[in-house]
Order: sequence, then structure tokens, then C-alpha cells
Amino acid sequence: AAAAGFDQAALIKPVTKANLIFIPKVVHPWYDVVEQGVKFAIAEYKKEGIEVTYTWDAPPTADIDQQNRRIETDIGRNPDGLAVSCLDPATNTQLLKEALKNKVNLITFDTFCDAAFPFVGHRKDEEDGRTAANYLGAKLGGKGSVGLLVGSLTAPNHVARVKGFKDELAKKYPGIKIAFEQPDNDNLEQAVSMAESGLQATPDLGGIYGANASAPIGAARAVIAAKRVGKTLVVGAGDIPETYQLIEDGVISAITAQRQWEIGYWAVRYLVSAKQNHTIPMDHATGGFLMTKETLAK
Amino acid sequence: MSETKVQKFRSRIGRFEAIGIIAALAVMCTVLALASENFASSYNLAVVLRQASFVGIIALGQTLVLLIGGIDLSVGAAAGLSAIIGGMLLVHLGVDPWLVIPLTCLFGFALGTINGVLVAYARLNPFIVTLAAWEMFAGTTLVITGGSPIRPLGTEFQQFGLGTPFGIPVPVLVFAVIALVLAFVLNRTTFGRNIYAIGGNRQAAVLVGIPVKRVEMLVFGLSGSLAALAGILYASRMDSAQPSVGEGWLMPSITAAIIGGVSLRGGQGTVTGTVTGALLMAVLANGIVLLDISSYWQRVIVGAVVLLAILIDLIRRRR
Amino acid sequence: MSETKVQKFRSRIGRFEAIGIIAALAVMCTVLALASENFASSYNLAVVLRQASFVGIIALGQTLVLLIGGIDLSVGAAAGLSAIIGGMLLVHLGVDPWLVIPLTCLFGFALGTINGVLVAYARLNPFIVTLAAWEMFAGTTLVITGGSPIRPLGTEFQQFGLGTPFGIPVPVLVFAVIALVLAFVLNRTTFGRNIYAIGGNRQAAVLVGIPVKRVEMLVFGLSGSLAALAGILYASRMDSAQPSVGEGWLMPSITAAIIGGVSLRGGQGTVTGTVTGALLMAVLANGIVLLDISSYWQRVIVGAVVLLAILIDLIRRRR
Amino acid sequence: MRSAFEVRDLSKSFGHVHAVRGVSLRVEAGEVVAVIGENGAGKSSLMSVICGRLTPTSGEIRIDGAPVHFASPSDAQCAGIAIAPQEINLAAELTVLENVMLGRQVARRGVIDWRATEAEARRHIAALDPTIDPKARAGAITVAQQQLVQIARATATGARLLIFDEPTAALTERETERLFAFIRRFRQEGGLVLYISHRLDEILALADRITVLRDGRHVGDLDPRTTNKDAMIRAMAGRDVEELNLRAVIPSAATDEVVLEVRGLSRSAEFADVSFDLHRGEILGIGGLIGAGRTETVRCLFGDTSRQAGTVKLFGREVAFAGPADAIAAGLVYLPEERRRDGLFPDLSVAENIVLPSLAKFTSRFGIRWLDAFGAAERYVNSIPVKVHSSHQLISELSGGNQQKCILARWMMSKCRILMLDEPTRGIDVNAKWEIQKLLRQLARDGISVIYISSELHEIIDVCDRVMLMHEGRVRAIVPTEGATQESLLGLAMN
Ligand SMILES: Nc1ncnc2c1ncn2[C@@H]1O[C@H](COP(=O)(O)OP(=O)(O)OP(=O)(O)O)[C@@H](O)[C@H]1O
Ligand SMILES: Nc1ncnc2c1ncn2[C@@H]1O[C@H](COP(=O)(O)OP(=O)(O)OP(=O)(O)O)[C@@H](O)[C@H]1O
Ligand SMILES: [Mg+2]
Ligand SMILES: [Mg+2]
Repeated sequence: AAAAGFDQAALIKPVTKANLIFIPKVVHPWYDVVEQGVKFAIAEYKKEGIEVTYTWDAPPTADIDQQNRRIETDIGRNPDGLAVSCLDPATNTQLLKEALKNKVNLITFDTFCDAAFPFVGHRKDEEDGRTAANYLGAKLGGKGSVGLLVGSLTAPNHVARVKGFKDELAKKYPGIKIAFEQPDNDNLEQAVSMAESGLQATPDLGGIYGANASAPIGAARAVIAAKRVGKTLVVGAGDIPETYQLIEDGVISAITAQRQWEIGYWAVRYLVSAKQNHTIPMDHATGGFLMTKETLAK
Repeated sequence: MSETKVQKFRSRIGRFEAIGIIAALAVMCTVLALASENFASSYNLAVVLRQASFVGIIALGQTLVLLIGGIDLSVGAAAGLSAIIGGMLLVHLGVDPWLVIPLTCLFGFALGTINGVLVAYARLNPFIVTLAAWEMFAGTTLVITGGSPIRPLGTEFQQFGLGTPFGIPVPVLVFAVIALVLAFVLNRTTFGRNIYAIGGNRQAAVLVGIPVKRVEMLVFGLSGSLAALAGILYASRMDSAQPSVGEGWLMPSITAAIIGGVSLRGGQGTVTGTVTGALLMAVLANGIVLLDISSYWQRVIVGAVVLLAILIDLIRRRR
Repeated sequence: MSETKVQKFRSRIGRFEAIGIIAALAVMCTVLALASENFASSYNLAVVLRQASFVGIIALGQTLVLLIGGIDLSVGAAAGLSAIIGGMLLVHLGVDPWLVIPLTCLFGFALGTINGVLVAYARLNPFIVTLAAWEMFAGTTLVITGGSPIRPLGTEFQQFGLGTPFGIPVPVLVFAVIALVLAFVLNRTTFGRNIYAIGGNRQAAVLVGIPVKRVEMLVFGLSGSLAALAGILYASRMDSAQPSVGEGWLMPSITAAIIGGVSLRGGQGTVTGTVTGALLMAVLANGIVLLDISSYWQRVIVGAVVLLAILIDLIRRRR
Repeated sequence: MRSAFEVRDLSKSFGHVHAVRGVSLRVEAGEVVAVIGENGAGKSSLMSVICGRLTPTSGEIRIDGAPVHFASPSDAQCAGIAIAPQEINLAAELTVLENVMLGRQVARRGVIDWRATEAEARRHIAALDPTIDPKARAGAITVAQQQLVQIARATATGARLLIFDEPTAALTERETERLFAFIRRFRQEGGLVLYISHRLDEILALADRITVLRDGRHVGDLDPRTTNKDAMIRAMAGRDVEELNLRAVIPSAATDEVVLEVRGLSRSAEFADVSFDLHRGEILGIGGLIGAGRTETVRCLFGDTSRQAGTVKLFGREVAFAGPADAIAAGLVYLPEERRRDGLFPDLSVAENIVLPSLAKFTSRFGIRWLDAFGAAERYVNSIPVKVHSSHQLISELSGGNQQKCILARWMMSKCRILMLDEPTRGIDVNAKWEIQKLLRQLARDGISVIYISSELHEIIDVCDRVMLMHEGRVRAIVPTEGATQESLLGLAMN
């Protein structure tokens, strides 16, 4: 009888106010879309009578030590929720464990860090790589050569995408040769100059895969300069406004894009829910999609 | 007769210091031409030269600053901020493309002059002043743009980055012209010689009546305007003014100068040296891709080649 | 009586140069304590001090190098490589945690000594030598690790980064001990005074029979071993040896030293100054987060504060 | 017989330049050997080899008969050899005390005993000049004091053989006497001394033996008891040299026109109430002891420092210069006393060092006409004359005296109207000194006015028309040099 009398709804704590801190990897337009999702969720809560405030604590430069300093400092401010996009999971993990120890509601977003923390984001980097490989392989008819701009050698999401791309290519399109594989470090200038040089090394290059947001743009610029638009296909990961234009112009063929608006929205939802003592999923895959000229037209 | 003239000329321009590094560059080009058939293609050479130009233009400004015994850490950020301002002039205010370039340079000059005033008149440490300027310029860029590029800049404007009159890319032409002008200024004008004098012995320069502070201010201004020029040319080449564009240009600009024989203590260095240094670094980056050297080994190779290059220079000097 | 003793001490250690920057730090701390209740919390102070320690330890090594008129661009890469080596000793070879720290430092010393030999004996430009070393160390790290971190390092090893004997984090203690030892070395040993002599006037130092080359080599070695120490402590604190961890430490290490009054031309600077500089930069970074300053404005603010800090120093000097 | 110290057939060349050619030399215990020679004769190069700074091209050095090889100055110091070099070479940011004890602080296992070190330093400084503050920054003391600190640094090594390379060039009588007292004491205790100077009186007073170098060669020895100045000059130059009474040969051209009128000029702790007139075509000497404030006075006139009181009229118009550039634009130039710190551009060539301030004159639309500029510089190089291999070599490769001549030429060729020279003949050999003084008198005859600061009163008497004597920052007297003697002037200054 006692069991029947237990109302599980009583486990939910009423919440009227919550202050959240978001720590993305860096100041970048990509995260602006995430922030829009955050704002939308907050507006929804406002209608429910819950006052949510948030701090967008983006490091101005992508520097591991700088981001770690922020995480440490923000833990000390005892926020109601802390959302972190891990620049470097290896070192971030330790600090996030400390956040849990300090009873801070925590969620990781955008880049998967460790199974110990709830995560909302795409988490399908390797699959993205495979998708790109399939797209490019089919377009090239299974022959020719492609170049890779692999981003940063120490960034796990870049590494995973490249791995997926290479594995899939080897499996499904053994006829396609990898002409070059260069680390552009997610830096536009380096991406441009590496793609330019790569186009010289293999003048009949069939395609370029860029494993980060800067790489496809840089590759596209090099392809334009070499007057090989349509002959050297550019496929990449990570969409920012500049990418759309280049897709529209037909320079970039396809991009594996994410629904980052969702990431921001759900991060807020989960953090506030966690404060309300709701259970939240450990892994919410927000999914991605292949963006081409056709999808963009819709 | 002509022997002595050459000798005279050499000694006049402060001995032919760049010869060692030119040799290193020549060796490298020969090796690459043998190892990769594509290296010597005219298109590839144009690519390498254009890549060298952006950093090269900035490195020339940096050279001036290093010559007076200073350092300019703000060049990259100044390039980024100026490119953004240039892009805004073009896109938001509809300024004529031909006017945008000089206006951007003027803006860069103003940025540099701020550094110059603080270094020359307030006598603050150039390292710290330009470090602070770096942060402030880069910060201002972020504030203005929120991190998004300004684009598209339009096909008319793209000619400055992509055009190839006489088959030579515009940035390469600009780089060459600036190098020639600066070589003339440094070797054949009092302003240029005053720069060497200040770097060699500032106190003595004051006592022989050189307007030291004015020269110092101007040099920082020039460094700023050359940074701005590189920034806006790059924006034109990319058809977008990128907030982060200059970020990676600081270290290469100093490296190109120093590899070319410019002394961090001031008073020593040549335009030829810096130009060679910039070319060497660009050829190295190009060669690494052409030979498709493993990503993991690249940095080791770059370090080793840089070391080798100055060792060649050393052997020359020891003889 | 005690007056003159203080005076004696001051004049002996080359005047009390750091006072201006200490004042700037004090002002900043006061402002922050008033503006944010979190700043003065013991948790936050421990965080700030620990954050200052890693860069601070490296900055002390950098200070030594700057004092002899050199510069060490390889510190960050040396920290990364050494941390990886330390992590491998611990995880793959099962070396005792207490032994790993000294072995890592020894390895860092060896790395630094390579720089030292090239600078002191081959008389190559320290900027280029350490630039090349930077690339080569960072490249070697990539080659060894393939880009992935080494972890976990185990709870026993974590005590070096996370332990708080007497309530003070271990890295802070280490930083303090090193600062004290170096202050002693620089002021009270012949080796220390020789460092100042070499930086002040290398030619004179040679002439009076100071073993200049040996001192130079040793200084680079020390810089390498301090970098290694910071790297392995950071690894311990984060429970993972990360290939790119030291990347962001180079500029802050130089900035801390120079803001603390170390001259890029050598011969001038104190341990107190560098320690204060490191603290100032750490407090600034902390304050910016605590005060919720917009990400877009942060760099502008950092630049402005750095400029203000040296202006305070200037006012003191002008008086 | 075995000599305590001996150099045999020593040569040293720098590329094509043979600085020292087969010189042999010996010094016995308790002996002061003077080495004399014109500028660029190879004196400093020889000493650099002996003290281990340079490695000889050929030849050997023997101590007590045993051959020695020095790879570095520290080797030479271990063998008991120390040098007070010609050029000031201190760590400017360190204290005097530290500079004196550089590399030899009193220490146990590397830990310095500062009290003992300080006591030791004080002892060595006091032996030369008790007025120097050991705690002062080495860069902040006067040039003369810096030179003394450098000498103290050499004496502090406890060496057996001390080398003095033009130790008195920046010193006045008083310090010179103290230095000599020290050297004599050192000699009595069995020390060995190699002594270089262009002041021949000093050498006659001090040396036990004189070795003469010419063009890097050892051209003979003189006995100071039997020789005289004329013979020494003849030996150095290798020809007869006639001494002129300059003021008689080129008579005063001073007019009544006052070009520079100074009234009540003051700067606290430097000089006070300095007033004088400078006439067109006049050479006005300024004499006094070290610390008289002469340098400070002219630097203030030059606009390098600001005045706290007083007025300055240039060509009848009151002026206030914001900096040296203004003064130079107004036709007033200044030759600093410390050439290395204030005058030389070490990375530039000889010719460029000379023409640098005059470059505007050689600039056309197509830039600097270097051939003309260098031609003009070369004329001065030849007329002074400066001993150079080529006027395009680096000035830092010249001998000290020749560097000084270049800096003098720099201002002589600039078309200035008032020349302020601070110790212009510092380190210049006797012959060249006459050449320069002749040039100066000719310039004065052409209507240029000169202020001539010198610590050697006889020099002032030789060239100047009038002399202003300063002591402790104040003007003591302004008198004509006609009929004056060193003693009479010194008396005026001290009273
Ligand atoms: N580093 C060098 N490179 C080339 N030539 C040099 C160098 N050092 C000295 N010389 C030359 O060697 C010669 C002798 O110079 P040294 O300094 O020994 O003369 P000195 O007798 O000391 O003259 P002074 O009286 O002017 O000091 C000069 O002709 C000088 O130009
Ligand atoms: N009246 C004074 N009271 C106190 N200090 C003085 C006075 N006059 C001069 N001094 C000090 O003596 C020094 C004078 O400089 P300096 O020795 O260069 O003068 P000088 O006459 O040019 O001598 P020299 O050129 O022979 O070295 C200054 O450092 C100044 O502080
Ligand atoms: Mg000499
Ligand atoms: Mg004087």
C-alpha cells in the first residue's frame, strides 16, 4: 500500500530559475546556430514560467589550456548547468569528472568526450566519413584519385572522419587512389595552400575530402583558382554560411552537415530537466545529413 | 674596374648577406625539381609564388620593424582587422574596388602608428605593446564580425587576388614591387639608412640628429599598412574577408625575416634576405605536399630543413 | 640600519624592478575581489594559482634564456614531448611514479641541451634554432603518438597534479620552490651572476674568463627541463599525456617574463618579475571569465589590461 | 736568459689585413714596458692575442720560458694575464661592484659571499678612485669612472701581467696620478706591466722600456732615460716630423660677432649658472677635472637634456632645442666623448659612418648618390688620415684611434657652424692629433666656431683661443690661452 501511495511525481523538484554556462570550443559562426537553439529553448521555458539565463563562455582562440582554464573557473561559479563542447577529450575528461564531484549538472555537446557524461550531439563522425566516401566514390565512378585534408592530427572528430572515409573507400572503391593526405589544422590558409599544392602534384585529381569546416572551403578556393570547378569535386564535413554559397555555386559537391540547432535546444532542455531531477539520456544523437545543391534548394 | 664596382656595391648594401640562404633555396628547388616533375611547372611556380607573397609582404614590414630593433606581433591581427574593414567598405558602403585597397592600407597604417606612438614616444617595450595590439585588433575583429566572414566581395574585386596580368598573379607582382621599392628605400634614401642607424645604435642615432622617434613611428605604420595590404589581397583572393585570416602569419613573417639574415637585435638585414626567406618557407610547404610526405613526419622535416638552411648559411660565413 | 640592509639588498639584486607590475597585479586583484564574490573563494584562488603554475614554471626557464639574450621557442613543444615520454615510461614501462618526474626532467634537459649546443657552440641564431626544435619536437610527438593521448596515468600518479599538501596544490608548491631556488641561484651564485653578465655584455663576459658557452648551454638545458616539468605535472593533473598540450604555452611564457620586466635584449629581469607576470596573466584570464565578459570583447579587454599594466610600470619608472 | 714573459715572432692577420707582423717582445718581473705606435699600428691586436681574445696566425708566447697556448681569455687569466681594454666594455645594467668582480666573486661551491665580494671590490676600486660608488649602475657613472672600473676589474684578477690599453685616454691628471701610483706599487711587488698610450709624457715618466710598433712591425726599442718625445714620434712615424706652433701658423680668426650666448645655464646636480660667449671663428676650450660638468653642459646646449634655468642665444636668436635634431638643423653639432656608446654605428661601413648625417646633401630624385657621398668621405679619410684597408670595411674593424678620426670627420664634413667637441683627440696618436688640430684651426679661419673640451690642458693651450675653466659644475674663469701655462690654468680651476 505504501508502494502504491508513492507518487513518483514527487521526485521532481520545482525549478523557477536556472543559470547555465556553455563552453564551446571556440568563437565560431557554427556555434551561433547552436546558440539559436539555446535561445529558443529558453524562450519556451519562459512560457512555462521558468527563468533560464545562460552564459556563452567561448574561448576566443581554440587553445586546449585556455578551454581547460575556463572549465575549471566555471566549476567554481557553481552554475545550475554546465555544457561543454570538448576541444580535447583527453584532458577535458579529468576536469569534467571534477565538475561532477562538485555536483554540477553537466552535459557535453557537439563532440563526444567520455561515456561518463551525458552527451547531446552527432557522434557519428566515422559514419560521416563513410557517407562522404560513398558519395565521392559513386560520383567518380570508382576510379581516379582523391586528396585528403585531414584537419588536426590530434582532434578526435577529424581523425574519426578520416578513418571512416579511408576505410569505406578501401572497401567499396578500391580503384580510387589517395593522392595526398595533408593536415590543414582546421586553418583556412593552410587548407588553401595545401590544396593548391596538391592540385599541382596530381593535376587530374578527381576529388578532395576535407575533414573539418575550413578544409572544404579552402579546397574550393584552390579548385576555383586552378579552374577545375566540376572536374575536381569537393566534399567535406562541417557547414558554415560560407559553405552554402560554395555549394550553390557548384564548387563544393556535398557536405555532411549536423543539426546543431538541435544540440543547443536539447542541451538546455536536459540541463534544466536534470536540475528538476528528471532522468536524462546519456546519449542523444541529434543526427546529420548530407547537404548538396539539391537539399539546399529545398 | 667592374670588379671594384660590384665590390663597392656589395659593401654599400651591407655586404651580400643573403647569399647563403639563396644557396639553400637553390639547393631545395633543385632537389624538388628532380624529385617531382610537377614542381617546375609554370603553374606550380605561380602557386608557390602567390603563397609566398602574402606572408612575404608582411615579412617585409616585419623586417623594417626588426631593423630598428623592434618586433611587431600585431601584424597578423592587423591584417585580419584591415581586411574586414576593407570588406565592409566594399560590401556595405559600396566603395569602388580600386579605392578600397589604398583605403585599407591607410587604415593599416593608422593601426601601426598606434603601436609606433607607444613605442617611440612613450618608450614602451615593443614586444608588449604589439602583443597588446594583437589582442585588441583581433578582439575588435571579433566584435565587428562576430566571427563570420564578410563575403562575397564580388568578381570585380577578385582581380586583385586572382588576376594574372602577364601571366603573373597580382599578389606576386605587388610583392615584387614592394620588395623593389623597399630595397630602394633601405639602400638609397636617408630614411632607409636612418633605419639601419637606429637599429645599430639608437643613442648614437639620436646624437647625429636622426629624428629617431619619427622614423620609429613611421616604421611601425609601414608595417601596419603592409599587413593591411596582405590582408586585403588575401581577402580578394578568397572572395571573402575572413576574421581569422592573419592569425597564422605572425610567426612565418618573423621566421622569413630571420632566416633571411635579419637580426632580432636590429641594424642587420636585407630585403633580398627576407624575400628569399619567404620563398624558402613557401617552397618547403609546397614540396612537402608535392612529395606527399606523411602528415606525422611533416613537422620533423620542416624543422630539419630550416636547421639545414641556416647551417648552409653558417658554412658560408665561416669560410 | 635595517634601511641600509634593504638598500644593500636592492642594489645588489639590480634594483627592485618588479614593483610596478606588482602594483598592477594588486590593483587587479582588488578590483576583481570587489566585482565578483567568487574571485576570492579559496577554490578559485587555488585554481588561479595552479593555472599560473604551469605557464609560470616554463616562464622561469624562458626568463633564464631571455637573460642571456636568447629566446626559446621550443618550450611548449618540449613540454609536450617530455610529457609523452613521461607518460610512456609510466604506462608502457611501468616505471615508478616518483621516478617518472625526475626522468622526464632529465629528458627535457637533454632536449634543451640540443638547442644549447647549437646556440652556444655553433653560434646559430637562437630564434631559428629553437624554432626548428619546436617543429622537430612537436613532429616527434606526433610520430610517437600518432596524435592520440596516453592515458589514464593512474591515480597514484595523479597526486603530483591534484594533491594538495597543506591545502596547496602540488604544482603551486613546485612553482614556488623553483622560483625560490632560481632567485637564489640568480642572486647568490656565480652561475647566476654569470647569466646576467653574459646577457649584459657577452664580450666583456668572455674577456673576464666566464665560461660563456657552458653557461649558455646549461641555461637552454634548464629551460628544457623546466618545460618538461610543467608538461608532466599538467599530464598528471589531467590524468593524460596529451601530444598538443604545450602548444599554447609559448607566447604566455614569453609574455609573463616580459611583462615582469625581463628584457628581450638580455641582462635584465628578475624572478619576482616573471612570477608576478605569470600571476597577472592568470588572474586576468580568470577575471574575464568570472565577470562574464562577452567572448567577443575578451581579447580587447586582455590587450587593454596588458597595456595598462605596463603603463603603471612606466609611471613608476618616470617618477 | 729566460724572460718572465716573452712573445716570439708573433703575427696576426684579419684576411688581407696584417695587423701584427712578426713582433717579438719581452717583459721581466718588476718592469713596465710601454708599447707605442701610430693608430692602427697593431698595439691592441697584439694585446688581444696576448690576453687570449684572439688566436695568433703564427708565433708563440712564453711564460717563464715555457710556451703557452690560450684558447680563450680564461686560459690567459689562469696563466696570470689580465687586460684593461681600450674600449669601455662593461655590463651597463650591473653595478660597479659586480663589474669589478665579474667572474671572480668570492664564492664557496658557487655560492657567493656578497659581503666578502663587496669588501674585495671596494679595496680594488679605492686603490684607483675612492669617489666611485660601488653600488652605482655601471651605465650611470661618467666615462672616466667607467674606464677606472675597467682597470679595477683587471687589477682584481690578481694577475702577474697587467695590460693597460690606453688607460688614461679619458682620465684627467688627478686620476692619472693615482693610476701611476698603483702601477708603481705593482711593479715594486714584482708585477709585469704592458702599457699602451698616446700620451708620450706619461710614458717617459712611467716606462722602464719602450717598444715601438709601426704597421704591425716591431721597429725598435727606446730607453726612456735617454730618449725624448721627438725621437719617439720619429720612431713611430718612421720619418721626421716637425712640431708646429699652431696658433702662430694659423692665427686666430675670431671676430666680435657672438654666435652663441649662454647665460645662467643650470641643471641640478650637474652644473649651475654657466655663462659664456662664443665668437665667430673662435676656438673656445673648456678645461677642468673629471666631474667638472663639461660634458653635461654641452649636452644640454645640444638639446640632449633639458635645461632648468638660463637662456641660450644662437646667432642672436633665443633658442630652446627639443632634441639634438633641432640643434643640428640650427647648425650646432656635438661630438660625444664615448665613441662606442654614443658615436659608432658598428654594423655600417667606415664611409657610411662618416657621411650619415650629411646624406641629405647627396640625395637626388633617384636616391642617394653613393659614389659622390663616398667620394666626399674618402677625401676626409685621406686628409686626416684614417688608416683603413678600404673605406667600405666595417667601422668596428678599425683600431680605436681610427674610429675616433672617422667620427671627427663626420662632423668636419657636415656643413655646421658651431662644432662642440668632447675629448676629440681621445686615443689619437700625436701626429694625427696635429693634423686634426690643424684642420680645426683652418675651419675656424673659415668662420666656424668650435668648443673644444679636453682633459689635457696643454692641448687646449695649443689649439684654443680662449679657455673656460670649470670645477664642480661652475665656471671658474674664462681667459685667453695666450701666455697661459698648464699650471696657471689648473690653479685657476681649483681656486
Ligand atoms: N676585426 C678586425 N678585422 C679587420 N681588421 C682589423 C680588425 N681588428 C683590427 N684590425 C686592423 O688591424 C690593424 C691594427 O689595429 P689595432 O687595433 O691593433 O691598432 P692600434 O695600434 O691599437 O691602434 P689605436 O692606437 O688606434 O688603438 C688596423 O689596421 C685595423 O684596421
Ligand atoms: N656641482 C656638482 N655637484 C654634484 N655633482 C656634480 C657636480 N658637478 C658635476 N657633478 C657630477 O659629476 C659628473 C660630471 O660629469 P663628467 O665627469 O662627465 O664631467 P666632465 O667635466 O665632462 O668630465 P669628463 O668629461 O672629464 O668626464 C656628473 O655625473 C655629475 O653628477
Ligand atoms: Mg688600440
Ligand atoms: Mg666629460
